Amino acid sequence: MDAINASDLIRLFDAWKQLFAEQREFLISLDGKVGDSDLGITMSKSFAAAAEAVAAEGEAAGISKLLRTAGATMARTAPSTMGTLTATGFLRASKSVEGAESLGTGEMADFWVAFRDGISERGKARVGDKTIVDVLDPIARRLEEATAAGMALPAALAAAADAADAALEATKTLVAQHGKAAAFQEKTIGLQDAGATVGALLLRKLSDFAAA
Amino acid sequence: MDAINASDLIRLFDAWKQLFAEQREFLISLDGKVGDSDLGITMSKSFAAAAEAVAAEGEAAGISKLLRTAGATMARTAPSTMGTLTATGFLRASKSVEGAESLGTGEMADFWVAFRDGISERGKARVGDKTIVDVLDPIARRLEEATAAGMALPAALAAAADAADAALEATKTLVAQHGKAAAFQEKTIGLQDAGATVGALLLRKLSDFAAA
Amino acid sequence: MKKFLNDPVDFVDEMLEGIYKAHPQVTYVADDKRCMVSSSLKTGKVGIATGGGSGHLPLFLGYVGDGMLDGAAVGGVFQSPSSEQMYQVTKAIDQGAGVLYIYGNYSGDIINFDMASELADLDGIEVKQCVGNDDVASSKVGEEHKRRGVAGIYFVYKAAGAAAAEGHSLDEVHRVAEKARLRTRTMGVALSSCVVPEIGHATFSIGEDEMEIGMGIHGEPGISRKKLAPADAVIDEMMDRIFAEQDYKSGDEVAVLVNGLGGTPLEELYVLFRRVAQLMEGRGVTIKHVWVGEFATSMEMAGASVSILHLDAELDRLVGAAANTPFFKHFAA
Amino acid sequence: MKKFLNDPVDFVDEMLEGIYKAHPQVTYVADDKRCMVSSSLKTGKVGIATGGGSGHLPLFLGYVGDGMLDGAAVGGVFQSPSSEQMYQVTKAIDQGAGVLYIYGNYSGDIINFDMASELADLDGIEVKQCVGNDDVASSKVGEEHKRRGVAGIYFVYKAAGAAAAEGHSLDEVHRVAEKARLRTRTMGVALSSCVVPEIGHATFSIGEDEMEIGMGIHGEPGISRKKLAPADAVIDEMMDRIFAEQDYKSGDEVAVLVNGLGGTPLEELYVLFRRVAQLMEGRGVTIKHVWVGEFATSMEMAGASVSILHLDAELDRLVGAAANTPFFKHFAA
Ligand SMILES: Nc1ncnc2c1ncn2[C@@H]1O[C@H](COP(=O)(O)OP(=O)(O)O)[C@@H](O)[C@H]1O
Ligand SMILES: Nc1ncnc2c1ncn2[C@@H]1O[C@H](COP(=O)(O)OP(=O)(O)O)[C@@H](O)[C@H]1O
Ligand SMILES: [Mg+2]
Ligand SMILES: [Mg+2]
Ligand SMILES: [Mg+2]
Ligand SMILES: [Mg+2]
Repeated sequence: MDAINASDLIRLFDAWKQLFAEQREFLISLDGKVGDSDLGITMSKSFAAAAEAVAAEGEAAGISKLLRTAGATMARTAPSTMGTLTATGFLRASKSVEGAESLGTGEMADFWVAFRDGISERGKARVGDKTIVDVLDPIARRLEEATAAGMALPAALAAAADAADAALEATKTLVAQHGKAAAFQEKTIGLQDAGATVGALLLRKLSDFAAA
Repeated sequence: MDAINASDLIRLFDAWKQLFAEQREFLISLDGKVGDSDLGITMSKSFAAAAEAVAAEGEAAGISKLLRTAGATMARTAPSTMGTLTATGFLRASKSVEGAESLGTGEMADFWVAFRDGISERGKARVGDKTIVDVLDPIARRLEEATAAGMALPAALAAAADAADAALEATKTLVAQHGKAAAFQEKTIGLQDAGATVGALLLRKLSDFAAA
Repeated sequence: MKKFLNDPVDFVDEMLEGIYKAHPQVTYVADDKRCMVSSSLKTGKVGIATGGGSGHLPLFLGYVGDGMLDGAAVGGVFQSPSSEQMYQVTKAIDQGAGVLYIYGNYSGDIINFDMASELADLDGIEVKQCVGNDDVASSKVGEEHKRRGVAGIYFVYKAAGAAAAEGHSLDEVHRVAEKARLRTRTMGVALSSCVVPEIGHATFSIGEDEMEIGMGIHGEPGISRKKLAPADAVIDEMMDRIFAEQDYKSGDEVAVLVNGLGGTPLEELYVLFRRVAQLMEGRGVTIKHVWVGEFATSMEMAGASVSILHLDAELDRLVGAAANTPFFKHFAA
Repeated sequence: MKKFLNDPVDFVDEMLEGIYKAHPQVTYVADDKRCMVSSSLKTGKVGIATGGGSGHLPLFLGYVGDGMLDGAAVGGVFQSPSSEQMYQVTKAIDQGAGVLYIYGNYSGDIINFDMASELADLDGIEVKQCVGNDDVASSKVGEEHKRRGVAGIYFVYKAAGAAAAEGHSLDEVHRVAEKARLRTRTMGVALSSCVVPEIGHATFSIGEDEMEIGMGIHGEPGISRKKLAPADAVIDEMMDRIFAEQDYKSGDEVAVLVNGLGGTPLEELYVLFRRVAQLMEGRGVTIKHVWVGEFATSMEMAGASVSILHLDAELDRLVGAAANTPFFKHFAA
């Protein structure tokens, strides 16, 4: 599809919901290595709640309003670090696409730039701190480049998803600076960051969704 | 030996001390089946303390005084059910052999009659209640018979030890009425009573001691 | 065995050293740390002594203090203290008004308290006894004298302690203790074993998915061992037993104690209490006083018990009175 | 998983139901049980709010009550409550004198409390924050801002709560809280894992004979994992770390909290306290206040922590003041 409209967005949240239901145990054990094992629970919960909330609200609300609902719902349902950060991301994304009828490559770039900035401000994390920001940054930048290059949405998202995967892989070389993982210091080297994994999973599913 | 004198008595307590050191784990697990597993600890502790106390006091104190010291020491060191009951037994035995220079068959009968009566009064237990009284009673009665029949001490004690073993075996058919085991009711059928085991062990060691 | 201890043989005495260092409100007599008495005995007041094995904190010694008990004889882990220790405590706390013994129904304790009261009698100290037997699971109706004493003894301490603090006579305090005892029922459930330091391994084994309803606080057997059920079902089964014994009518008032055995988180105890409250509401019974926490433990055993005290106006007043011990504090409403 | 619960998803809310049924001293606002406030707010007093994940009882909500806190936002097990819940609590407890947030240094909580204070600011409610970071093991000197908040937050609550009860301004109460925070150090040790109900298995595994010094209260890694040592040696190692950070001179005064993580019997905590007292005596430091028990737990985790508050005259007065919450009671000396 060339652009994602409000009705697609509702289905996208449903796809994300299924994604995190499937990845629940994987994220629990990933977060368990240098954290507190809750990530699989909070992500599956918050995306399930968000998917239901946007479905209940319906496409008539429009993209911006749906994203706002998703963010607010997530903040309520799963107020863990990642839960609140992703909520903040969707709330900021909602603002950045106000008025848009659908998300083409350009709007998608605005979306993820706002998503990245919101999370990085709220969490006071910079690139290289081994957080979700490490994958959000290349995602946002790749989508900006794709917009400049006039790429179609599926190709742009595929490129962003690849960039996210590569950035995720690169988090293995970093030492965690934030959250529960920070306590593990050097022991976090060799492990991919759990929050960054969430970011890469989000993008891959979004890319698959747009390609279908 | 035909009679046990004060010096023998000190060595007897040492033999009992070793006996209960060896039987510690066995008694723990026996008491653990329908009790609280402490019997091996309390018996090894109380006999160790008693043996040391009588050795420290020395043979000059005489038999009655040594038994009194043993009982008082046990009451202090291991005030569990069996600890206090055996302490009571030795205190009463001490009284019953007051003035005796040594324990021949007749004095030994007095000893165990008093031992049995003291325990049974203190614990309000009767024969058949599945307690140590079930072995103390045949021991006392067999020694009284041996005295009447004019038997020598080693033979009398061997007979009493055999009677104790048989009585111990017979406790398997009984239902516990006292102590922690009473809660197990029917489940105690088939198991030999832990306290009765202590009684039988005491006698067998005493018999071996007199035979040596 | 995973425990914070040095030589297991010194466990109880080192624990007592810690307690005396932490809490100057209590001290000891006869040069024996195991003979604990309150540091501020009140002249003319009936003395209340308790005693029993260690491993059940705050039971027994934890209730020595204002508005509760005056002394406690402390035994080894799960072992009775000696009659001599009980006697020393008795002598120290007698303020001329006599002494009441309140302790649990275990043969070792009975035998030793009996011996101690004989010794005190020779000194002309009047002693009365109240032997807690609240554990419904440990014997059937008609054989209550065989029942074990468990967490419900807390209510007996509280009522008798308040009555003694009010200045009543030994006969009166004994009457109150007996009333509280007869109106207290407890049911317990265990999920895991405890480890006695000097033994070093679990007292009993229990399957990863099993519970034992009615297990005693030393690991004595209960009524039934089965698959762990949801919390509400566990409480329903336990409360059925308690309701079967005493007639709780609509309009009646009770005090409830939900007690953790040591290893069970406080969160779970509140989930259990929630169900107890629902059942009481369903019967129109008012819960006037509630305590949730650890009041009588079995070292690290996971599990819980529920004790119900059927109130009357006197017991209501007494259990609600203020108390201040190193281990138990209560502000009067 | 061996727990008393119904559906794991309902665990926290059923626990809260139990708490509200048991303790009318607390209630909730915004039609949300997870927004707990004191039932008797005092007009004109600085409000103190806390919040954090469940699974640490009596932390956090247990300290809502007279002389301590005014409200608590309650999260899922080991999860932060939401900013909305914190904001609702803030609105409810503001009595015109502003609100102080006291909570532990965890990213989820910080992010949400930050959001809540922005929302409160829009309503004209003045909010200040004090973020507990007492866990010495979790970061080195110079990086204290990275340290986790653990049991020592109790001292911050106690001091700030007493200051607020005395009627001081938000700035004053905040100053006291910050002073208590900066003078509090904690070291912990874990012997076994906890189990989060919705996860259903142990958070981490640890050998039958191992301990982990410095482990966090959610199972975050500590400084060293090794063979369980005798209690005295464990305390020596932990106290070395604390002594290395602050200069405790002869004649100084401290308050000590020996905290159980949930699964460790109270008996063992006193064995640990005994050694702490010996070390303080050795340095000529006076222990003015002692608390031994469960103040900040990790469900059924076996383990303990020691927190030391380096007193001055003001903190001495404040931590000694009376307090009365459903979970914590203290009579002033
Ligand atoms: N301050 C922060 N800013 C951005 N991301 C963060 C921050 N702290 C943690 N994270 C991300 O959150 C992930 C962990 O999320 P989560 O399990 O929800 O945290 P917690 O259990 O500690 O609340 C980390 O892997 C990291 O990517
Ligand atoms: N009232 C009693 N009178 C006589 N013997 C008793 C009585 N109660 C228990 N016993 C004996 O004590 C034994 C248990 O001893 P012990 O382990 O010391 O008891 P506990 O651990 O219950 O204090 C029983 O096997 C029984 O023989
Ligand atoms: Mg996590
Ligand atoms: Mg026993
Ligand atoms: Mg015993
Ligand atoms: Mg506990």
